[in-house]
Amino acid sequence: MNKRFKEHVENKNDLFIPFITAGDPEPETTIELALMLQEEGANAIELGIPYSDPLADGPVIQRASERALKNGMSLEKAMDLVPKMREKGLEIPVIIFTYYNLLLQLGEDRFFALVRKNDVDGLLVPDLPFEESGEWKESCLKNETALISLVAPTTSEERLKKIADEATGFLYCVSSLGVTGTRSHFQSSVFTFVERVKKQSKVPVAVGFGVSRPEHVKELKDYCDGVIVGSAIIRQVESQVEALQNPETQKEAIDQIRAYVRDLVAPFEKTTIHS
Amino acid sequence: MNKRFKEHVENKNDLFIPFITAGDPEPETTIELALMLQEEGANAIELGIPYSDPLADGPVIQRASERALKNGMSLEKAMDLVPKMREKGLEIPVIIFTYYNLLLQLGEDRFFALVRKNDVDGLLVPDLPFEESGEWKESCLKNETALISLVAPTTSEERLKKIADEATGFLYCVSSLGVTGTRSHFQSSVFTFVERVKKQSKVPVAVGFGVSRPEHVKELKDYCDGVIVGSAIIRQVESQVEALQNPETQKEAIDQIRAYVRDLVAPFEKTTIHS
Amino acid sequence: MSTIVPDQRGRYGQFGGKFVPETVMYALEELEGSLNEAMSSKEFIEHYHEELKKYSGRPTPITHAENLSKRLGGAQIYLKREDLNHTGAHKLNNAIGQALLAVRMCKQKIVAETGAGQHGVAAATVAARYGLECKVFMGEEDIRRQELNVFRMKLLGAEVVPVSSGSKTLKDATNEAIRYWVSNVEDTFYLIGSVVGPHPYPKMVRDFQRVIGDESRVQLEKTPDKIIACVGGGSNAMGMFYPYLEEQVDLIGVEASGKGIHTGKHAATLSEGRLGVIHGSITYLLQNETGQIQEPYSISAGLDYPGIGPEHAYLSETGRVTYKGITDQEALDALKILSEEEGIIPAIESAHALAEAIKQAPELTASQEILVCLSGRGDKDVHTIMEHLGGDVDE
Amino acid sequence: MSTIVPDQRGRYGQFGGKFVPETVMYALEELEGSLNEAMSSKEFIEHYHEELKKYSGRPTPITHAENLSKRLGGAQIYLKREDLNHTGAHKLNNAIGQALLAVRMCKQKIVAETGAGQHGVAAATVAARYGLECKVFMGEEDIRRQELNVFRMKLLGAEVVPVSSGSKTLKDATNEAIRYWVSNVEDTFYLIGSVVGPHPYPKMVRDFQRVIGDESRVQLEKTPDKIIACVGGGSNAMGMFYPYLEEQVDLIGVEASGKGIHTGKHAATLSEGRLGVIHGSITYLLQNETGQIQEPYSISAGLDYPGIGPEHAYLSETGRVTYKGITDQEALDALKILSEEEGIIPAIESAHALAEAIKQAPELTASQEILVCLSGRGDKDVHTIMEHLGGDVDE
Ligand SMILES: Cc1ncc(COP(=O)(O)O)c(C=O)c1O
Ligand SMILES: Cc1ncc(COP(=O)(O)O)c(C=O)c1O
Repeated sequence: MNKRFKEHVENKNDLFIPFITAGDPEPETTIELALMLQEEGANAIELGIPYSDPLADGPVIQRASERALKNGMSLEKAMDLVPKMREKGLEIPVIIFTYYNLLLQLGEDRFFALVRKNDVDGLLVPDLPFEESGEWKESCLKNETALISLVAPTTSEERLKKIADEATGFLYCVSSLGVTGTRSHFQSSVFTFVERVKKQSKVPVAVGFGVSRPEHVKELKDYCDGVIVGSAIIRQVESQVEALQNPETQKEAIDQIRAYVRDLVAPFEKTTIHS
Repeated sequence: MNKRFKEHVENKNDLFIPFITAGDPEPETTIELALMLQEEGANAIELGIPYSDPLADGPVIQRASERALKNGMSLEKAMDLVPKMREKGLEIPVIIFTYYNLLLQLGEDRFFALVRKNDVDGLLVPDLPFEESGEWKESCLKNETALISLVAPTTSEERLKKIADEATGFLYCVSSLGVTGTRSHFQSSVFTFVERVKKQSKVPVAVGFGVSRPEHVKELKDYCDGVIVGSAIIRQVESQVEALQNPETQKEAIDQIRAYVRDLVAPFEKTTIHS
Repeated sequence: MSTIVPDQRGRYGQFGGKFVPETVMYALEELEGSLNEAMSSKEFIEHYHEELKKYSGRPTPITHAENLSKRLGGAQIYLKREDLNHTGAHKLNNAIGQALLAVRMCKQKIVAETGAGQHGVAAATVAARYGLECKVFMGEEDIRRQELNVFRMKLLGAEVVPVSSGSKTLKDATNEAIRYWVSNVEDTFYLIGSVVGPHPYPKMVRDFQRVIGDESRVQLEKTPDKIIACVGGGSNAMGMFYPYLEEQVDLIGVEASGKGIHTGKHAATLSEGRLGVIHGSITYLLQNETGQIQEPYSISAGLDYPGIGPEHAYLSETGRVTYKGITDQEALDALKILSEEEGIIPAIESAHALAEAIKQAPELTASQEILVCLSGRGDKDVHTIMEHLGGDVDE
Repeated sequence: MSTIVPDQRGRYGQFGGKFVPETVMYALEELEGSLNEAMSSKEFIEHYHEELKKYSGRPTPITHAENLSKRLGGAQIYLKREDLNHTGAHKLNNAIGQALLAVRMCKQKIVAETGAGQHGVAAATVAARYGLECKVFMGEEDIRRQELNVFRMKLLGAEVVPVSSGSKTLKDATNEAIRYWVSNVEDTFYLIGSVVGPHPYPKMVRDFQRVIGDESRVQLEKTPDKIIACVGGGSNAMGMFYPYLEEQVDLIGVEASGKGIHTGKHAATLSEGRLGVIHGSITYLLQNETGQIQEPYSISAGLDYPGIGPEHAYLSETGRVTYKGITDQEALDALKILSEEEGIIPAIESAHALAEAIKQAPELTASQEILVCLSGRGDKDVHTIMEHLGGDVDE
């Protein structure tokens, strides 16, 4: 098991795993955001690779993808950002979140060469289901890279067991059917579902899709080991998109986002670096 | 047999039978034109009743129809023009040229009452073929009204015989296939056709459709007993349509048309009233 | 129905006949001779049916409009799907027949009139298929309104001749086509689009359209209780009704009453017209007091004809067929209902027949049947429907 | 063809599969189960065929394009007339099948993607017919270009949802439809319009389209020498080819090479694409170096899809089917020729197949036969053709 996962995720609870899109609006910001998120208590970063056809994502992340693509971001360039984050002090694991086609085009060998070179910790491929992931799982194991799996409320007990058995890093529970995005409340079925997953899982169980308010975190806290926050943070980025690209206002913009994040994860009562 | 036909058409040759549309551009003009045409040697007048759907007529007469309709002309009003022409000295026969629908709507009884009242001499219904004309023929005979029949180059020998046998007034030879209008030359087949008709006919044989130049008249003169001139005259009317409606220029306009007519029928070497 | 119509003179009772200039008489006689000869030729009939099958896609099915029937809570409604013919309407049945006859008569050219362009497209289609030159006369006003059909005709290689006389619409295009024919009878076949015109046209068109009714009789297990068809000139209705004339069935023809009879804006020839002559035939027609033919109105370009086929006039007079009027609005409503209930967008013409069925169905029981002739598809009308329904289509 | 495709994982050789978010896996499994159950139910199959016959008007005929064959002076060209289906293209075969399945699965809603609107119209049509709610996702750009089809869908009662993401065209509409499905799998059936998407879609669509080839085998006296079909996603081609895979016949798929391969403006997925994942399936697709999917181009909206059905990728790799490219101009020329020679205006998509037949026919003898799948009618394209041919249509 990857040492950063061991240190920051394994056997932990109150996990805060934020998602940011690489290169949104440009690479510098991504690095700064990652550092800020670590400061606010993030246990790992999901680094989203922009894609032309992000079919598991909602409109907020789609727009982030478009912004990043416009500035020439790619899977390779995104992975090259990781050492730069490390240089500036990022210690938590970085998980590459990418659609399968980008991986296929880069090729397995080149991808893992980059994983090794850039010290990448995990991989999440939303459109690579369990049945098709065998080969990639092996390579991930070989390269000490966590391959994060998703489970959904519609996942059958049998499948859940199979997925949970082979899970590494953490298990990503999709809080509701649907694409990423923010929603105002969770259905009670979500909690039953998460309990079901918890029972099977040997790794931490984090809930994602729609987590955007402190109340969400509070609600979920007792049922699972942590939350994944994507669209909610990206929406903050979007609202600061001009400011983030101006050296004079960048810091202030990041602090605005920081304030939002701090508020969001407050229910975890984290001891953050800044405090 | 109608006395005017007897006097002006029967046993005559070099017949000049002009066509004018009643009410084109307004009733007064029609009267003046009829008188002028008599002065230029006309042996009978075809008085065209304007109709919304004149399917045997070419564009020139169609437009004349439209002009006359716009001014409210009708079969009944047109027939009422005849006594006014007589008052001013018209002596030659007047033939009502009308589509069958107008007759049907007026009704046989009312039509012949008007024929008697207004001293109308003949009737020509381009869309009432021989087979359907029996009843009307009888009434025409009873009312001493000539019912003018048409024959065409495509009319079979058998039909031609039947039509010629019952012909009254004169026989109207359609010079070529087609609707009324003016053409630049006659095909030689026209002459053969006319000779064929002459052989069967007991009444004068006149050729119509397309007669518009002195040369036409000259060409036809020796083959038949006369010509019918329609579109060529209406085209003259059309070119003077403004002038004809202005009392100050009306006479001049009529004289312009007169000059054209005089030229056209010159080959007949008529002794006209004016000369 | 013991008298055989038409008689020798082409009369259906007092209706029909040949009221045409002498110049056309020869062509009509020639046509009548060739038609009789062809219709008794096994080879000709086979060829015609082969083309209907392999080119136009016949037999057209009969669709049970189950949802619609349920919604109306009365008779079962069945639709004879003439919309599934090649080019989208029943018009092609007749065009194929006449074009094959033209070829048999060694004519090189066909001429046709068109209003909305449906018959023009059918004529252009068969001209291409059977190697004939084709001229289609179309009113300038209609050319403007039916741009796409004009282009279809051109694409099919036909010449579309604009008609600027009269009201620049169908009746004038018909006049112009007849005029052209008069001048070119020797090499030209006049392909009329409905059961109108001088004898033998109404009979010929009916006989080329009766395949609609003939097929229906084979396809349906029993004779329906009512059969309904729209009537412009009346060809789809005659084609549908004719094989059923001797059967125990209510036959209902539907005219366009446009914006309502009282507005004067309609095409309700039978109810508002008077006896007269139009395009060579005695029949009912819309005309003013002195006999000038009046321009009819209907939202559907295929129904705004001021006359009606003489056989319909006869069937109306004898009472064998009942004729009703349906307004623009009723037709549009019916069109919308059928689209939503059955996934079939009918031509606005056909929607008139449907609207009448929708009125009558609730008065019957669920075991009774109404057969509606769905004469054509509505694609051609989408622009018109858009204009009329506007934004409220999904409310 | 000894291996049975697809295999258990939905793979055709290396192609196909199910590359979808975990949230959809359950729906795909449910679909696969229901599909297998339905396809082995005599009642379901009968109902499907009954609807094809009585609603869509099948069997569609095969027309011998005699004039065209003569003009080309080579093989006899036969046209499988999918243009005569209700709504005007082969798309309805599949839509009927899937909608009946949706009903069988007790889904109340269907969702579909559409580009030109043909599949959207088919989906809206079956939704109306079978009482389902219907949402059609369509790119904003396509909504603008295909106004009439948008209105047809609305008239049929469907909701057309504008897609403003990405390039605002078909691929984005597909993404959006999948997204919607992901969020609503419980009551919603995703009705895909071609042999694309995750397993079992490519197989299901093929099996609902194979009626094209199955009928052809019955209708033609002998197996033709060549069979040609256009390929967008590839459903009409798969439907046509599949029953002939084991026969001695050249099978030729035709992709759109647009303005020419060298211009980069084309949709020639097989010749220019690379292996990748699109809409849940591994296949060839047009993409840039790093794997971003590229917007394809073709004059025909139905062919400009950046991917291709996985079974085609497989048949190309095994060499059983040959794939060719036809440019916009060649397709337009073919469209014009068929219109003028046979009176059939084909869809521009179908004209691509025809253009290839026109190229190949002269190399064969008059006793050889080419069967072309005429996948749809050209009425929907008249606007596009007008723009491209402009005034010179009658020269
Ligand atoms: C679809 C459709 N139905 C009906 C008609 C009316 O013609 P008819 O009464 O001759 O069937 C037309 C005429 O264009 C038409 O296109
Ligand atoms: C008429 C027609 N042909 C072909 C196609 C291409 O689709 P496919 O390759 O799935 O047959 C379309 C798609 O819209 C179409 O409308």
